[in-house]
Amino acid sequence: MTLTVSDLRAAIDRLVVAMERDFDLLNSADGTLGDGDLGVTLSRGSKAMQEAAPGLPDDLGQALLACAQAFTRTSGSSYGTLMATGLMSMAKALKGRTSAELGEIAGLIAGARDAMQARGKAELGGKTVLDSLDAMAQAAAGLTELTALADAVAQAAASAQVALRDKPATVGRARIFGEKTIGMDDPGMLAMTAIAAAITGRG
Amino acid sequence: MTLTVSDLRAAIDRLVVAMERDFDLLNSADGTLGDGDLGVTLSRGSKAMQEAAPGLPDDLGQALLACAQAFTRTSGSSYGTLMATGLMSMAKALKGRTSAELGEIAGLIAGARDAMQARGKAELGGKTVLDSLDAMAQAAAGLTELTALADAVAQAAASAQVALRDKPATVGRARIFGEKTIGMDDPGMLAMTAIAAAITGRG
Amino acid sequence: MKKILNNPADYVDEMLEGLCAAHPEFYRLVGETKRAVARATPGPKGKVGIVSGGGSGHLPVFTGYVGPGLLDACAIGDVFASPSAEQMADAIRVADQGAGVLRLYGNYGGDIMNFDMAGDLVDFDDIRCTTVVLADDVASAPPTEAAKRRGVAGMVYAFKIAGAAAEAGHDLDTVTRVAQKAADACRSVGAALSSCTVPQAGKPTFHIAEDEMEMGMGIHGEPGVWRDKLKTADEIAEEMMDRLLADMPLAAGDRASIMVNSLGATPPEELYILYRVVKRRLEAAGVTIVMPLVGRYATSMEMAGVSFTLCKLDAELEGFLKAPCDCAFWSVK
Amino acid sequence: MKKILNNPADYVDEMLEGLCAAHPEFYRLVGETKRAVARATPGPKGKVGIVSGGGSGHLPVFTGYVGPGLLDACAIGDVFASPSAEQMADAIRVADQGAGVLRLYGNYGGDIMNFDMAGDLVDFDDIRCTTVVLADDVASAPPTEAAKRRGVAGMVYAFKIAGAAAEAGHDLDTVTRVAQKAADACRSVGAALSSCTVPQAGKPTFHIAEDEMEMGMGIHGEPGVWRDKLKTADEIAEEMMDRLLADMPLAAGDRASIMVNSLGATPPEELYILYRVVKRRLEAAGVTIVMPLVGRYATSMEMAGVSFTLCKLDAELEGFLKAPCDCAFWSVK
Ligand SMILES: Nc1ncnc2c1ncn2[C@@H]1O[C@H](COP(=O)(O)OP(=O)(O)O)[C@@H](O)[C@H]1O
Ligand SMILES: Nc1ncnc2c1ncn2[C@@H]1O[C@H](COP(=O)(O)OP(=O)(O)O)[C@@H](O)[C@H]1O
Ligand SMILES: [Mg+2]
Ligand SMILES: [Mg+2]
Ligand SMILES: [Mg+2]
Ligand SMILES: [Mg+2]
Repeated sequence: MTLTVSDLRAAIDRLVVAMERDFDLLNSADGTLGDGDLGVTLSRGSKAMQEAAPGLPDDLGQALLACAQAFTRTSGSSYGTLMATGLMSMAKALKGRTSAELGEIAGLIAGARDAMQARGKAELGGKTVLDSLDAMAQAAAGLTELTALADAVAQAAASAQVALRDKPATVGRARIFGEKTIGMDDPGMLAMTAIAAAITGRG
Repeated sequence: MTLTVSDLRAAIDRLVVAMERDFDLLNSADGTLGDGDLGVTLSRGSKAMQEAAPGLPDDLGQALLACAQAFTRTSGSSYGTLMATGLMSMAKALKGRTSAELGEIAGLIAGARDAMQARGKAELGGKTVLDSLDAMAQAAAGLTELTALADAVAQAAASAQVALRDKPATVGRARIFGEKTIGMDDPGMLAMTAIAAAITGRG
Repeated sequence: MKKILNNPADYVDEMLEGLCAAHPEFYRLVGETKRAVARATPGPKGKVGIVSGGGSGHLPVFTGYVGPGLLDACAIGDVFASPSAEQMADAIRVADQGAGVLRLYGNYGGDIMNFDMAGDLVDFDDIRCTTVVLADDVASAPPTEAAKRRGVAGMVYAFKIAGAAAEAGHDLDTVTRVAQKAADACRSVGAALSSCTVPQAGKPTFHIAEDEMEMGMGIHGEPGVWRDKLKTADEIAEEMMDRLLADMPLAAGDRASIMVNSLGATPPEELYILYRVVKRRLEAAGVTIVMPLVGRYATSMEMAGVSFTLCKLDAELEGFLKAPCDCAFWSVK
Repeated sequence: MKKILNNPADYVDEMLEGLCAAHPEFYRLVGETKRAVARATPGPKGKVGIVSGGGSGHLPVFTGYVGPGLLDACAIGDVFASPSAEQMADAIRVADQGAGVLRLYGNYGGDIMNFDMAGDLVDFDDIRCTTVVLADDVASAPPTEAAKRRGVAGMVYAFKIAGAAAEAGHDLDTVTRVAQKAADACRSVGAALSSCTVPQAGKPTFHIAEDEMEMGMGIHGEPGVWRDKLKTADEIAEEMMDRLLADMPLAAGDRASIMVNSLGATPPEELYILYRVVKRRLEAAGVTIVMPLVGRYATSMEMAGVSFTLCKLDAELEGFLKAPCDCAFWSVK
């Protein structure tokens, strides 16, 4: 089985619904540790992708580039910039191709993780979205069957969120809360759990 | 029976207690129709008189002048200025004397009323402190016995307040509320009811 | 809204101490009760003096506008309370350079009574005084009773214009005539969204529900023309412009300045959102906008809300409006 | 706190439209998304450009400080959100007069990532860029991790000083060195009393009880060093001065400027009350106060609270601080 731009469109539609649903949840999760805009960032970004969706080309690279630009255009928040960076990395990897194999997913996620790490200069284990992506890439590795892959990716994001919960935040606005953040979910990881669930249809 | 500066001191002490008690009441009565400072004006003014009290000379004119100045020093609110004007008029009338007859009270109140009217350019019947003083002066007229005089003055202020209640305000900040003020007490008349009651020991 | 203060009774005295300490190049505290502020460098001998005064809590109004090309001195009352007649007399005496003094202030009962009393006091000093009272708030009385209107932010235009006339060396009668012309050329309207707290009262003066606003409310919480659900910025701006233009119709070719003023807490971001509509309305009427003022020019401490002031200009007023002035809150070059 | 707005999604675009309409002599909107503001009259050829950028909701920061002697251009994000890299690139391109561009902004993750990306973009245009990041908030990290501190009102000193250096004709390396020196000379601390509301979120970002305050809280509601009962003005001022002077001890004979800044709703009256203590403390330490700034220089819309920024001066910094500048919110003559 392969993935095409129509799968991308369907995933975007599910993402829009999920981000609309989690708007207040993500804003207030971000509000306790930061500036309370994470729901805004994700709902605007996903809606901008949805607006671009009908016009997306079959070239998956070009399509993902347009998605990345939808994010940069609508937001300058850290998360929006990181999402755009991750999408851009996937776009580069798939440039000129109209389909992707399920077996490539793990590598695509890992590539996004690395590009985002280069941009944001955070370390793995620092309780950020990078840790979600790292767990997702590892869980996806070797899987080529849709249900198993989707389950593994969605589950990995959720587990990473719980696994890092008891560490202190080390980057971004949450960092200065230091020890107080122990026991609290990182808003960006919380968001990635919702994103992964929505994209894989496990939302 | 005559009144001397020690009666003035006792009256001031009672006034301070009453104005302290009515602080919030007068502020909020003024707040619904004006700027909410009437309790502040009267509590500060009466306290300033109290501070001046030990040093008041026996000359009632000089003593009342000092009381007037206590008011001008602590407040520029309309009511403070009018009180000072009224006290100043009484001061002029009693200048050089150490006692006043009870039979003079009506004339002193009427004199204060007229001086305050000249200063504030409001008309009688306009639902202001002038109407309280007018009623008090009329009620006091001809009375020379303390209990009767005190009862009449305190009662007149309270009755005037009720009598004017159903007219619209015509001066000061309350004026612009127009017809809406029908049925509402004028804050300055409400204050004069409390002042009259305190001074006469009917509080 | 919470306040940063010490003993509420000291609010105004401490504020004045800090104001003069921060800006000694502009302000100097004078008078026995230290409730009059004068220019650090007095105007030249023979210059007409301009004095204002009123309650505290409106910075930059009144005291902030003491400076070259503006006021010579100002008497400062407690929050929202008139200064005393003695304090006003202090201000008048220090402002006088032998050419007389214009008393220029807002139409409030307490201020009028006290400025009248102050005039009686300085009569002994042979200081000639004139009076111009601002009554620019269209929401506070109908045009037929225009003299009963409250004075609000129109004051700022009157200070600026009269101040420039005095600085230019005109005599007391001319400065008074120009000030009166400026006062007559101003119309204001305000909308309040939340109250402020008078320090000594300790709680908000009035209450407006979270989703309500009041159109035409006064700067001390005096009532307006309606209270209703909070409207959009554009609706608020349109209605305020409707009310101003109905009260002072402008024709194509007219020139006017407009002030979009925050009552305190409302941030400049929101004033600029309103200004889009203000500009569109005036331009649609063929009016040329001269020196628009957008900011905090006349406030009520931390009150949320806005006021608009329209000042119709002829050549004389426009010349004085554009003349230089300087103070800690406003400077025109 | 209630806001005056239309569609929350249009808040920033409408604000910028109004800002440029009200002050066309200062500001000009540029870029495809109209999220960069440039000087109405560009600096001369060969002048080093200075660009800043950051989230909206802090007026006069950032955009307000575009003007002669200050910034050349600025990229504007949504409220409290970084502008995009494209918008920053727009600002950098318009600011460049062939002598390179200094990126001068606050230490926030989103801004850093995007300004870095923007640098990659304008590399194609052969524009040389340098970077100075403000990290002046002493409450946000201990001295040992000073580089992790948030950038707050110290920005205003850095804009002013670097802007004067660029205006004086210095090259990019010199302007960058001076900007870094100014950034290193600033220490800030803030205290918040109430939240503000991000228009698109629609409700207050954080909650503080009616009788509480938070010392050291960030300008977006990031946590501080303690939250407790609201203290008196003098206690607040003393503690804030303690924290600043502990972080940057000053010796007798030193010269420094100090900013007493309202976060928005707190009125100037209260800033002046605080300034009394600030002045007393600095004078007691033998420090000469140069050009104190008291007012709204860096805000968070309608947030109540204050910040102090201490800027230690040597002769070079003092000269640039006192040099002329002009914009709609601040002018030095
Ligand atoms: N430098 C970084 N590297 C990796 N992840 C980061 C970084 N900075 C922020 N994040 C992630 O982004 C989330 C916050 O996103 P967002 O609310 O957009 O930030 P802000 O509003 O502070 O710009 C964090 O919870 C974290 O997961
Ligand atoms: N011109 C006037 N003549 C007579 N009484 C007046 C006048 N103005 C105000 N008052 C009285 O004073 C009261 C208001 O006093 P105060 O709160 O001190 O006024 P303000 O705060 O508006 O200066 C009114 O209720 C009225 O009784
Ligand atoms: Mg955030
Ligand atoms: Mg009152
Ligand atoms: Mg009053
Ligand atoms: Mg953000």
